[in-house]
Amino acid sequence: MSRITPDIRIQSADFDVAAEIAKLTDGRSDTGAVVTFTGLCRDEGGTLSALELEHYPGMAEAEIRRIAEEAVQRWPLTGLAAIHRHGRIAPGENIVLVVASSAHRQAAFEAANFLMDFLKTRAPFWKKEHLASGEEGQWVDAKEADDDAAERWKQR
Amino acid sequence: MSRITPDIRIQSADFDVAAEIAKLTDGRSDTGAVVTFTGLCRDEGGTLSALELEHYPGMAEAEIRRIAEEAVQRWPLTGLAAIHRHGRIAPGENIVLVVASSAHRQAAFEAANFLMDFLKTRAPFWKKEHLASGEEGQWVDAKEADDDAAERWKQR
Amino acid sequence: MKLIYFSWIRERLDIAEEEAELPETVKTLGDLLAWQKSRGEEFEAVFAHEKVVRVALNQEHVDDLAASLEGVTEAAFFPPMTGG
Amino acid sequence: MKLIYFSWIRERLDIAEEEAELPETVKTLGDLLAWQKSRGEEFEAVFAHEKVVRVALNQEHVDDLAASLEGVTEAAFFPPMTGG
Repeated sequence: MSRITPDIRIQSADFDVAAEIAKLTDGRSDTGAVVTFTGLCRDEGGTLSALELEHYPGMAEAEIRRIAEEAVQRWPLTGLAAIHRHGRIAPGENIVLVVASSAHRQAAFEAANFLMDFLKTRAPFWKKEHLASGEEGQWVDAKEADDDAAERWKQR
Repeated sequence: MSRITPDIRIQSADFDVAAEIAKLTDGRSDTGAVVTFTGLCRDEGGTLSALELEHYPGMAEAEIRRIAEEAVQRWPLTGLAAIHRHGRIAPGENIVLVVASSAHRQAAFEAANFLMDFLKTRAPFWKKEHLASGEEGQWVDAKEADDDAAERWKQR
Repeated sequence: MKLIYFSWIRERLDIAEEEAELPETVKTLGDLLAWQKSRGEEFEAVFAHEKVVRVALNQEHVDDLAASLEGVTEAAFFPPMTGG
Repeated sequence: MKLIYFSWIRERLDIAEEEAELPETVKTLGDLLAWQKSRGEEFEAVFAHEKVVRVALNQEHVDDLAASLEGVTEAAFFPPMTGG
């Protein structure tokens, strides 16, 4: 099987999950499993009016591509796509999408999970909260749990 | 958080992944993560012309609902849906869809993965191959790997 | 009792569904499987695959041979599932 | 060298991007961080958070303080990422 090229996009526009699945699967019949992960903006119990996602334009795509290429080396994928939005995002809106396809289901699940763990800890994006109260919001703190989640892939 | 009711459907018609995601997420802002799993019919290197999915109509929905209710007890989900098709399905077409949503990504990933493992080993569906050669096809054998995959959830 | 068969078991027996009058001595799942084996050559051959033939009583998986048939109106027989 | 700042580091220093003339003695990442600390009160305060301030050289994560700056045209400074 020849290695696939991950489709990586950094954009302010929203994405369409069904269209991204179709891009990976249309016209081929060797794919038995497609896993998608969509990350959405939560309102944190009504306290949040929006998230502002700052990113490092040059590096963001390059870093996600490095992580995606590692996933392609590690699992027998038939397709891999990652889209990360930047800018102001309201509660309920999409932030990030990962789509992984493979002949077999565990490869698709694991590759999507792996990509998300490393996106969280290595992709140069920073979230600032806009509060519903109108007060100045905080920059979101990195979670130790996210570092632990990324760390677990080294133990395999 | 009040427990959600899983949406379970057994049908011969195809499904629309984007519409199913929208059903779980529209109008709410407590969901941070949506994981979908789509299972597709492969052509097994061109040897297969279709799969025929036989099912046990009364039991299929009840059994998937039992598995889904277990997932709802186990993970803090904001939505859960499973659709399983029956009848004749051509290579490249959809067979099964699971959608799990949650505030947090690991709950969504694990619930979708759990549901698929048990769908494979406990939902009363049987696949018969139709061969491209026109010869009489075989009933697909259950895989030991699928039993092992289901078994791993007991060890937690 | 309504007896239902799926997949290659249905094909081998050439029965999708039947209404059966069980002998009064058939009280457990084990009794039911033994009775099936006694119904002729094809039944004997199919039900000899003890680890392969799965059973659902009233549409729930049951693998305890001592399980009672009381209240059971529908029993289904099938090989390991291959859905998903 | 082009120096870029993100998130609260950008806000604290009130600089998004600058072109800096580094002293010839600044040859490693460690030297660069020490030089940053010497640039005044705000820089000293920000770069005192040694475990928090992350660095990318030419758009790649680097955490080895001995890493050479040779060929580096762009250095970025930021807190732990919170994307995804």
